[in-house]
Amino acid sequence: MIFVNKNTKVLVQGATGKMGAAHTKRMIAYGTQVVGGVTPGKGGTLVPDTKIKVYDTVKEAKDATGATCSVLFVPPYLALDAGVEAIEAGISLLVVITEGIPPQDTAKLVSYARLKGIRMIGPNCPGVITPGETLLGILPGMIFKPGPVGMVSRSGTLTYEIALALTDADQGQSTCVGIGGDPVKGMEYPEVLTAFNNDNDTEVIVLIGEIGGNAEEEAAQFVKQNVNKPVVAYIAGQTAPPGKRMGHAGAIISGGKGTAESKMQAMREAGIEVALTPSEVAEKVKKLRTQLVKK
Amino acid sequence: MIFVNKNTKVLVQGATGKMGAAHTKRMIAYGTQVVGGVTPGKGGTLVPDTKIKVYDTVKEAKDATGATCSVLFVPPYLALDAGVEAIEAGISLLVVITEGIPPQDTAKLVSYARLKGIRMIGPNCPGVITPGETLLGILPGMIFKPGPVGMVSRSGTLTYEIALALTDADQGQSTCVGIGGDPVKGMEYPEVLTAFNNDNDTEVIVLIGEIGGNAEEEAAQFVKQNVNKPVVAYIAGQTAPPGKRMGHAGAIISGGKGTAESKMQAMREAGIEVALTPSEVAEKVKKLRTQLVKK
Amino acid sequence: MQMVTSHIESDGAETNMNLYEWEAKRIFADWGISVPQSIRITREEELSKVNFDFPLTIKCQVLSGGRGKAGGIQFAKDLKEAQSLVGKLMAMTIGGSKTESLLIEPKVAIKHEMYLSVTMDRARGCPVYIAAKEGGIEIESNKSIITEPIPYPFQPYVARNLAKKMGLSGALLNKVASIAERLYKLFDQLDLDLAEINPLVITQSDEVIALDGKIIVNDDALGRQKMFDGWQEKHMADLPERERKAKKQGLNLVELDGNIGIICNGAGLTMATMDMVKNFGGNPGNFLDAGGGSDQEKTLAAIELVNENPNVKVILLNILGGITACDEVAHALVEFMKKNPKRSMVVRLRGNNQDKAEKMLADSGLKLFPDLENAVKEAVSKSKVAV
Amino acid sequence: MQMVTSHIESDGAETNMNLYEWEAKRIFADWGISVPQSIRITREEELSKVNFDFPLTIKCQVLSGGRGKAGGIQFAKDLKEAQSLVGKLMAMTIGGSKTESLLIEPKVAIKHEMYLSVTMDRARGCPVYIAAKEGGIEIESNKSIITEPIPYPFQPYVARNLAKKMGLSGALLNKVASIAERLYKLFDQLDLDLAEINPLVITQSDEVIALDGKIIVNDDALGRQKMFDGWQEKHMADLPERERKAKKQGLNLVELDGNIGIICNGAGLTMATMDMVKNFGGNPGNFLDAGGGSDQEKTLAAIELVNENPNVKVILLNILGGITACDEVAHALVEFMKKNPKRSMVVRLRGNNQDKAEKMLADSGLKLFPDLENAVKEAVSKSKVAV
Repeated sequence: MIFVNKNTKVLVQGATGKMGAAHTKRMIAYGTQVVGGVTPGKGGTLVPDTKIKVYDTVKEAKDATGATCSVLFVPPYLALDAGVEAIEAGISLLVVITEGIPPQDTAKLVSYARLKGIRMIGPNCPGVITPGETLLGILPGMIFKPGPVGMVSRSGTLTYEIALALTDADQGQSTCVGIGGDPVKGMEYPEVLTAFNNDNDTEVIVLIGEIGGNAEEEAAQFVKQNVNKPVVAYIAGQTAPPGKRMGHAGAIISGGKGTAESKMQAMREAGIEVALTPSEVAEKVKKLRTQLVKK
Repeated sequence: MIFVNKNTKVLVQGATGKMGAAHTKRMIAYGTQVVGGVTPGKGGTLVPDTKIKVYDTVKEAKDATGATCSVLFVPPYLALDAGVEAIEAGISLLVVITEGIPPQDTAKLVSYARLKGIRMIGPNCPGVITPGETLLGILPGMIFKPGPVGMVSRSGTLTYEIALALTDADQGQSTCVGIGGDPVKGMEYPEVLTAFNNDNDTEVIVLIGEIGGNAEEEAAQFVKQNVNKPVVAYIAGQTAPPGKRMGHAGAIISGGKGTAESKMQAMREAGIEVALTPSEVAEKVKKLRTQLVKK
Repeated sequence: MQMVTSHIESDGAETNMNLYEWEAKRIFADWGISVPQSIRITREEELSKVNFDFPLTIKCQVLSGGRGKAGGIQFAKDLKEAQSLVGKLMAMTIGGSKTESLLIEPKVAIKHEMYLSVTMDRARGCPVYIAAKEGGIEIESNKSIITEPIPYPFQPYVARNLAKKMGLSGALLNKVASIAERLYKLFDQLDLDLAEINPLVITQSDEVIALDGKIIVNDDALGRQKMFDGWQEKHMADLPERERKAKKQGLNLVELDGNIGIICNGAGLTMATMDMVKNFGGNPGNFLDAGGGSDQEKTLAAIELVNENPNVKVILLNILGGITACDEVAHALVEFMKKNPKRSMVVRLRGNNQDKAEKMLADSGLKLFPDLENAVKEAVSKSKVAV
Repeated sequence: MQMVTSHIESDGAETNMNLYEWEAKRIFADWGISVPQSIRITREEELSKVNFDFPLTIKCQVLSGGRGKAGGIQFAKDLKEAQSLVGKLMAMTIGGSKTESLLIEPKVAIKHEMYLSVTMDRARGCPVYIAAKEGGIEIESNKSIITEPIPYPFQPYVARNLAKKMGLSGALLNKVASIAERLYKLFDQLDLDLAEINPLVITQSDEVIALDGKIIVNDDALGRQKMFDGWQEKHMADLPERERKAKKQGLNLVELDGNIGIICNGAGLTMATMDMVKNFGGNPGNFLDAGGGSDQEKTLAAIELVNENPNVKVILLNILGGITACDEVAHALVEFMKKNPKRSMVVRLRGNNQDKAEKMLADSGLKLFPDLENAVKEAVSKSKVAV
């Protein structure tokens, strides 16, 4: 497992909002050590329907609880401020769930995170789960199960679909990291791939990509040079028309670049197995693991 | 000697302005390795009356010359930009001569310098001289001579006066650092004191202060705890009236704080010899050195 | 002189708010970037307002590219010639985009053309300058193109480093650096996806001016960019009607030419569903991402939008409930089926509150698929049945 | 209710541009910080403009502190009482500062008083918040005072951390944080030395408003703060005439009560020269720093300014030529001595171009001292000779 485990102490920024409160409850139900919420002006209250204390500032919450991670559910225009607050308070992993943050703000937040050497996942991401241990974000915990498959993805629900296929095929997961669908983001594939490559609990890596940009091409190159575990990839948007943004801000084929075909080609050239459907991902993972056992 | 020596390669930002050009010539005459000037739009020309090439950007100048220091003579409202340019280009010592930089800009420049771990001297300072080796700034080289006295000062011409007294008394100087008279500055006394304390060429340290703020009180405390070489101090403004700014933006006795008396008191309590006139500084230095020889 | 209409494609160029040239130039002027004198007209009579010298440049104001090649830029040596052009140009539709007005400028005496833009660099994760000393050709294939990442906080030296890298010197270096500084500032302050000057020209009198401009405003920032309040409606004029409607409802619809209407929650899953439909021999009629946290109301709006498309024979609704609760979706379905009992639908529901949803839909006659592949196969097979 | 007039002393408070309360409050309002309704008047008849309820607070607009204690703030329960106060208050001079106008506000129903300011922290080298939950007393001796350094670039959480540290909670925390955020932004954008709200009050209706305000603008920034163009003259009204004149010429003059006029180049050296004059039994008549790089013209202006002071018996000119060249100073001296041959002067000249200067002054009858102590002794002795 990477980044998070059952000992990870987690703050939730924006825990008293509708979405923040709902997912705080779900995280607690999953077993996540949520140690505090942060909402300015609501300090001293509890996150609705929980026993989790709300603090006014991250600094106060961190001092009181020893949290090392923060999950952000704050509204998009407040996310830069809240993220920097967490970074400056000494948080070492920031998971930004918020969708719709203007790219200028994201770029600034990323520059702060890099400067301080902080891990930042997202924005516009489902979060990270180490099945059976902890869940930070909005992933539906019940479709995951512990196992040796490391998952990294730009997508949300598509990740769930593939996790479901893996779980149904009895291929449990070590950790699943949703890096988010925005063009500018904190964590890119290589950082997650490196972590999985060094993780004893991970045997096979599943990389889920989509059209737009060239992150998948770069990830393929990275895998070729730095990853010695088998990788199975799935790329969404094989039939997407060029020039149209497919939901995610990042999912657009621009000037003939960023097609699924180009990405799948790069993956294959890097020795990565490319699946065409979610269930094929599970099949390929299963086959690769059998081969590993034989070796 | 500290910070600079005859091998130090120096750029001059604003070298084509009236003051920049005049002092570039004087620095070269002193023996300073001025390797380039920087003035945007003047790239390809020479600094007037010299053979020093002018570059458009610090990056270009640094790449071409291998300079490690930059002396700033740019106008006050351009100093922040020019200083950050030097820092981002990889300069490791920045000497800001410019006077009249708004404090907001200075504070920002200082924050950049700290972030990158760059030495920044000034602003509104005469610069730094290692007599017989190199001169960065506007100090009159002819009144200094090589020797074992390390000088650090918030003042300009007063420093020259005391250097003159030292030189006249045959007490040459290892290095003299003018940290500048503005309230917000890059280098404070402790950084210079530490360097002198660790410097084999320095036997005695002369600390020149003035009214305003509490930098001298803090320096006294620092000397007491960290400096094992003898220190002689001189504080200007013993007869200054409270509430009036005496030339320097920093030289003001506010609310009964920052008086010369308070500073001299702190110095004496830290075991520092306090002189009341420039010539007394020289006398005390001479006496202390005789005592050192005896030990 | 060759007019240049190509531009750097920014992420989301086709859906974020694209401004007309005249709007971009007003913004440039507000931020201190020189643009030619101009008037904007829609009728011939307004030519009387021209208060600068002939010959004139008359340019169709359209949101699409390829204007120059399509004849949307014309020159007039005198009033008579201008009069004869106005009607023709106003009637033009270029790349599906109707001419909104005409921008009339004195024809500028050009010494040299350059290219300058600021956009977001997804690989570096920061804004970036893109520039070329030699403009005037298709910018994406331009070999003299250089880039310069823009760190935060910004200081003007970055613009000078850019100008230097472009190969400029002397007064020209300072002029271009000053424009680049302003261009970044407006890009940042107005939350743009793209601020582009193409061409940036040096005139015969050695001024540096923006001869054409393109600005794309990031949709996510419209809530805080008060100056664009109310602009969005007008700038969606070229979108197909249902896509425009979807956008207003916060749904992401892209219409395609097949007959299977696809609705999912989440962009990746929607694309994956499209891909599977195609792989199993079907033909997607649209992409509709109802969003990760869509509720009853939003789901219903999504189904109704797809239902309006006459080409769609069967609707495939694929919901994997994570944030979206299955029962919310079931509510929407019940409501929709009441009004449209004959609509051919395939529904895959799985995830949060799946049990509740199944109970609610027990009487609806809808067959629920827990498995995606089976659902897709069913939809494809339904799409091939003659009605 | 005790009115609070004390404030945090900022560096250079006495020479940088201090604004009137009414000006500070207009700026606060422009930046979104609530202030009471008000009108500003100079004559009794203008009381007719009052469009809010009695009782009123009437406050002298002066640049000095200590206004409350001096009686510069009065209350009027009705128009008649207000009328009787206007003339009296307008005639007041407080701490040497004439009343410029009167600011009239409704008397605010106060629930609680706090203190909030932003200034530059010389020790930390960055801006700093200074605040206290319990205001209403002398702020410099206030034990509840807290500070919070402000990193660059600014993000609003710093203001929330401050409000938290002040001990605030709930809606009040957010209100004060919002004011603190605005206060920093205006401090930064307007290049202030001090932006102070004292008291920051919570009203009976739970609004948080700035009841009094103090702003000091940094002189070095006046060249780029266009909104303050032309303000400086008016805000120097309380300075002695020659100090004002010096300031306009870029000279730094502080007049003292002795009879030895002191002119040097450089602030430290000028102070050191003053100190020596005093140590050798003399009495400085002024501090005049002509600046590090002063030329002929500036030096002449400096000598003439000191010459105008009737208390000065002898002028001690101490120039250690670093940037300042001795011959430039000699030129000024020759010119001055031509017009004022009888002025008693002691000149110490040393440094750059000292030879040239000596030659030029050979016929002037002035004795030049290369050594400072001897020059000071000579000046002190001359100051004691009866004229």
